[in-house]
Amino acid sequence: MKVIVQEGLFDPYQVTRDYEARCLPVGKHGAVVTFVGTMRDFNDGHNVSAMFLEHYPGMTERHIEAVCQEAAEKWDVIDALVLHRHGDISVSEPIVLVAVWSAHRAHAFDACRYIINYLKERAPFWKREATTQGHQRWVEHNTEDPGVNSQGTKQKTA
Amino acid sequence: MKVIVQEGLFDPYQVTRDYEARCLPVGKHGAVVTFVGTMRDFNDGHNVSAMFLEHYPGMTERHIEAVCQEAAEKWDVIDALVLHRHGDISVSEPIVLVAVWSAHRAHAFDACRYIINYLKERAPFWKREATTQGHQRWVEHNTEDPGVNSQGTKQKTA
Amino acid sequence: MNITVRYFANMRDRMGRAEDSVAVDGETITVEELWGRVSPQQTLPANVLIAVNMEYTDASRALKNGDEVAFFPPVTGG
Amino acid sequence: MNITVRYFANMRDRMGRAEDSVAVDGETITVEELWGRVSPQQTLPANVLIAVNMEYTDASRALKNGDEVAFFPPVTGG
Repeated sequence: MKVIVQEGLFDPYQVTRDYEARCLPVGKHGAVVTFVGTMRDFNDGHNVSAMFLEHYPGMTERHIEAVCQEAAEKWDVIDALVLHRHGDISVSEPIVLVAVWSAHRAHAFDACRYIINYLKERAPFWKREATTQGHQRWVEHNTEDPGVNSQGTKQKTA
Repeated sequence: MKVIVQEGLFDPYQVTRDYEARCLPVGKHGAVVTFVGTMRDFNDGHNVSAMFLEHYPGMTERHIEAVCQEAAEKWDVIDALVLHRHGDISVSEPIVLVAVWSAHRAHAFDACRYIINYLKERAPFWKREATTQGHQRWVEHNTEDPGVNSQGTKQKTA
Repeated sequence: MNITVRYFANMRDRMGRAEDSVAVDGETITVEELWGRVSPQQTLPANVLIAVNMEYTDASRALKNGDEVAFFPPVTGG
Repeated sequence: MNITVRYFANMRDRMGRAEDSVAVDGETITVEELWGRVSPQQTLPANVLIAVNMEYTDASRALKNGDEVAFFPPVTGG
């Protein structure tokens, strides 16, 4: 398992492919689930043009690693990779990648979702958005994922 | 939304990246969830060396498209891409890619999981495995995904 | 009327062919009766899936001229 | 004993500084008492998160020499 917190743009799909080629045993996983969080041009009713993401070096990595470890204890995880940016981020750029390899798809889905949910809850990052009106504001709270399948709840914001 | 059923190897991560660059509006999605199913070297207690995947041209595409459509009606899906191979497949090669773009991660996770679960249930594909002992056998049933978060159920096969 | 019948996976192996073209004299025929024409020796296996014109259906379905009927085992894709 | 205090995001803006180094004469001090030293004008805001040596904790936590205490708002990563 690997956790990377870095400044600067990355390609989540190339990172996933390269990590799999370098680190995963051949023929053991049957399922890979990736989550990529990207920067939208709107949030909480504001039009957003750019973002700065602050973190707490050391504590951030430690808490992401703890969340990955918890996921690996709950489900059959062969490997997991988390890459999270800090610093300046532009619209449409990736912010975070979570990739989970497992023998079974249910475990890969559950573990990937657990990692991103608890990373968002516990890893110390703070977003400061620049709106298109030229204002800067600290984002006060993240949107939530109920963490369960929300079939038929298209109206639910999550 | 796009559904491709093709013979021959593909790179699911490059396909996802290229599709996003070509087809997705900039800055509208905040979440991308991908599922990649790959060929393991074991299944149902057999060591497997290679596989042939038969399909029903026309019917297969139609039913994958219907599943994607259902997912888009249940959740906020900006776009979805499914690529499924047929023909000869070697160990560790990708078999299927499901990628879902949404504004919200809960919707992307739910829709991606729905598509792969119902694709496996309804899209006409049949696996014939070649075991390392030189036998060929039609796979009789797929493993199942209970379709719900199975937190704390590490022993459960899914 | 004419019905095209297709077999996939182990159903093709079992039938020894991939396809039949069946000419029916009468007015109507169900999928189950069609099966009796293409496989007189054996009743329709319980777990076989049936599609007519690429949509899932069951053995009681009445067929019309030009229909494409497919018999195949449970699917195992993905 | 010496305590390092760090502020992040809007807590750094509010304090007007990123870090304090606090020398404590007495035997023990809690996080809440430490806050009273670095911010005499204002009680600890209710939604502020506290970490000691990079682990989450609460205001009643007793500190020891060399501890690093951080005050920051709810996290918004991912």
